[in-house]
Amino acid sequence: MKSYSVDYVIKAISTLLEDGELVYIGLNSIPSLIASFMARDLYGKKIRIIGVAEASNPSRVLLSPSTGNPFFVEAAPVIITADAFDFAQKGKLDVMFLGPAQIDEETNVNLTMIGNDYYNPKVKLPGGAATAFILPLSKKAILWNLKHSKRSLVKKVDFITGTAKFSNNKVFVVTNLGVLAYNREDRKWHLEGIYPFSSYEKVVENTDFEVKRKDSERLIDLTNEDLRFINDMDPYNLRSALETL
Amino acid sequence: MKSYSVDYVIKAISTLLEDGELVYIGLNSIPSLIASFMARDLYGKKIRIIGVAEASNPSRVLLSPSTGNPFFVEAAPVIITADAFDFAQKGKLDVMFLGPAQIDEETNVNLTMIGNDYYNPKVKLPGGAATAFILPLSKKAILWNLKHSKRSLVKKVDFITGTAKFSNNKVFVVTNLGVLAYNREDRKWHLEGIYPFSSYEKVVENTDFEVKRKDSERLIDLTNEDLRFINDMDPYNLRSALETL
Amino acid sequence: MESKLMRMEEAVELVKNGDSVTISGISIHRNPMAFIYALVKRGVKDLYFIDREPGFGLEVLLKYGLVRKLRIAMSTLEWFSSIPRHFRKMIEEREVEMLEDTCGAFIAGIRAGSFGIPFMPVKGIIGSDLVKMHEREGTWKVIEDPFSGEKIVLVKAINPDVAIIHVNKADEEGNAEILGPLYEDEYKAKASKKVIITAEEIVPRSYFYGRRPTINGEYVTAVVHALKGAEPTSMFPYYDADYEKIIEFLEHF
Amino acid sequence: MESKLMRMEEAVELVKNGDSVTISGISIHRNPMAFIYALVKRGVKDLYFIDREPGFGLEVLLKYGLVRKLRIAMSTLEWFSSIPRHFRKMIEEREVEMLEDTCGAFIAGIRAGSFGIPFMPVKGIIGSDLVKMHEREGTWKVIEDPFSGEKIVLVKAINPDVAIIHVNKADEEGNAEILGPLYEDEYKAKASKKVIITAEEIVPRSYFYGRRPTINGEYVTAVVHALKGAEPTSMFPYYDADYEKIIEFLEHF
Repeated sequence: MKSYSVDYVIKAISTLLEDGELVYIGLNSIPSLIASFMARDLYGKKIRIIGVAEASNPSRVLLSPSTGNPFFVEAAPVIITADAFDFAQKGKLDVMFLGPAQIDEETNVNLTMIGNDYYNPKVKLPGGAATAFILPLSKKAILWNLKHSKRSLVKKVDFITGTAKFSNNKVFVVTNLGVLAYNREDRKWHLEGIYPFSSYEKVVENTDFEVKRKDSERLIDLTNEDLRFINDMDPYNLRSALETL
Repeated sequence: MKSYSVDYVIKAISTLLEDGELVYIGLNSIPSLIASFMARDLYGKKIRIIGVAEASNPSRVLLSPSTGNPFFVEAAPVIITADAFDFAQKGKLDVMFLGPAQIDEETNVNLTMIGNDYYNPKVKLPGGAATAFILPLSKKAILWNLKHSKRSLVKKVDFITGTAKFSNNKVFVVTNLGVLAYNREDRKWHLEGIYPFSSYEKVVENTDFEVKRKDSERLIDLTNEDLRFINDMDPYNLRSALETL
Repeated sequence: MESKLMRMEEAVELVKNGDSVTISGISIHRNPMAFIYALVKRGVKDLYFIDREPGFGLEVLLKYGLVRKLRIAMSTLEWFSSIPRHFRKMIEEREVEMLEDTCGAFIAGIRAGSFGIPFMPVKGIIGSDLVKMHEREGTWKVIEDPFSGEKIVLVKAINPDVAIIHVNKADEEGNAEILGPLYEDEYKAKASKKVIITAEEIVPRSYFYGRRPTINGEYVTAVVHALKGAEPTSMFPYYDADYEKIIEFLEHF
Repeated sequence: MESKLMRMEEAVELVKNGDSVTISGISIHRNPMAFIYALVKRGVKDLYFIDREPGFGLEVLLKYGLVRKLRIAMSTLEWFSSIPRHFRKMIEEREVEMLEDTCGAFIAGIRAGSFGIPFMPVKGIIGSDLVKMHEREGTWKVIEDPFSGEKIVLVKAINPDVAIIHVNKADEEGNAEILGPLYEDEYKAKASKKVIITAEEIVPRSYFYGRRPTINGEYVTAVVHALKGAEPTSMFPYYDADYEKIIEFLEHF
């Protein structure tokens, strides 16, 4: 079965989800959408899925060009985004996914703009959406980025759209090269998982900040069942448009 | 047709309502409920009636022991109390009715307790409900009291449940003896209306604060049509229980 | 799907001595009476009762001695009893303490509680003697609005331990629908640490597909099937208040 | 009953040059496109566009030069165009000014606007560079929570001049029902000075008897019948987004 590098990102995200978690999926968030359903429906994790589509734990859905597809509520009650974000304010939102263009060594993330002047950006990014608000509030923040490089995993972001620096939550970065976890004791990023085609060295080579090595990283690989699940959920191969390998 | 003194209070209140007003009716508020429907449906004033029953401008209703009767919404959309009170915060609630036990010369009102120690009341009253919040916010506050005496229209209330002192709104008192209007220029209550059985002198005799006299008070009298309307709306004579004459 | 459906006897065990509780409805309308009678039977004590405009349900709780303190804007049985008798007697005899609230401030506090924010501003109120009581209690503060400089009351978030909400329909997950007037019941459920839904009817989850329940199951701890569960208070559109039973209750003071 | 029903051509006259406007929906879902196309045809300018997560509707307004300034948390066409092209180009070329918001703060501000209170606190955010931009703009302030002493962001009330909300059903008074996802559309309508409802279907007032409309008529200025009024964005449950038309729009950059 044909696989994309994004499929490894999907698998990696799904392994980070745990029983009992309430997870929120925002707009433009294909990897986290597939990963959450995979965690719930393929791996049987007892999570509840909500999100910008405002569906309360919908039955399995097909991927469409919008991860906010309102038709997700065809077989689910509606739970509005304001309610979901109120959970975040109460410390009851367990997992939030964000897709920043830049992430730095202090857990600062940038989805606002590339350049050094907010009022005169070199590249205007889509905007942080919930980032500033929710990155410090969700118990577990999963940051995904499909272009792991020294331009995306940077020493210092161009603009701090949001930060988990003043929070005590768990923060992960999942990229096309592996999984990093932020350690609040030494305030460093630690490599937690790699794929068959990546390695600690390759991650270090492509990261602008220091990455610590654990005794042994998890190897995250795709099974045929994983691929079948992903393809079933994305019959039109929409995720191929995200492909960067 | 038999009439009660409360019928004069009802008529007096209905004459204070004007075209274009949004009026709110709370709990335990029989005179204002009948008066509002009378203003709208007998006198054709273009007012909208909302209230604690959460009905948006319902068709004419029958009086029952609760002015919050939920069956008012049988022929009306629901508009919740929180929404109505948000209108008050925006300065868009025109008329509010309150039934205080004491009213004083500064527009302070008391629905909390009789006595001089909040923590040890001589008489516990039902509580101010919306009073503290809404008395200064509604554009026109109509205070009704069916026992006009020196014990109810007092120099200084025992407890300031709420006050219009810091507001610039219109405040009226409608009692079983007549209608007083608060004048913000001289900060005095002026007699504005009397009934066939009352007079300026009778009002002064029964009021603990100064009451100014206008050149001529309005005479508020009941017509047969008024009485028929009131009796139609209160076929069980529930209002007779409020009778104090 | 996780079912939260349980028997009334199990659900009342969720309320503990000393809990702060809030209930659905107002006056003589949609009070969770079946639950309240079950709670009386079980007999918890020292409840801190928080509500806007309660009536019948509170009188029953007071009569049987379950309540230590009140935070309400008013209690009334309206035409039946403008000042409810147990309410009046127990406060005058200082058997029960009362922090009087005002509707707009209660709504601000319960909204803050339901949104997960620490406080919310509310207009009006300035000049009321209630400000002193609440400042003493730590529930309100008067500040200068940092944007305009004007004085304004801040209400600290209200987060009751338990909300008991009687609804028309609920599913086993706790998704619930209230027909007719809603009062602040959505906010009460969202703000409370435990939420007990009593429902006239249990419906399948699919009843809520494609639309927003009045209360989402995400907030709910327990669901109890309670047919006629508001009697003798009213339940729109199923039944009116039972005036005779209310009068009978009042006569047995 | 006062009828607020009017033709699209009359309703677009309610939007004035320089107005702040907010629209219904998100991304490629339930945008009031029929109204937006009519507005483009009429040609107002210098709009201050306020929203949480707009997409297609905003791109059309930008393309035809109606917008001077944005206050949004993100603009995206997702799979079609992660960073929408007019949005990116006009900001990079400084033709349009942008105040970036963040979802929770937008919700706090629009709630404050809809409740008639001057501001609302919101958690999180502290440490974001957005704080500086908003403090400069006068839209946020960081204060110490007077109850706990902790730092917290206050968001000033957001009260747009006009909200344009596309709904499933509305009556002539403006009572409106939205099926499926609601986003902040109820708050947008409550917070705005003028509210224009465009509706797939006009229903009699009795449709809303006994239940709460998503938006009460009390808030509404105008009602326009607009069948397929969200196309090419989606309208649950009637029609999905028209992907081909969206691609066609993007190809004619």
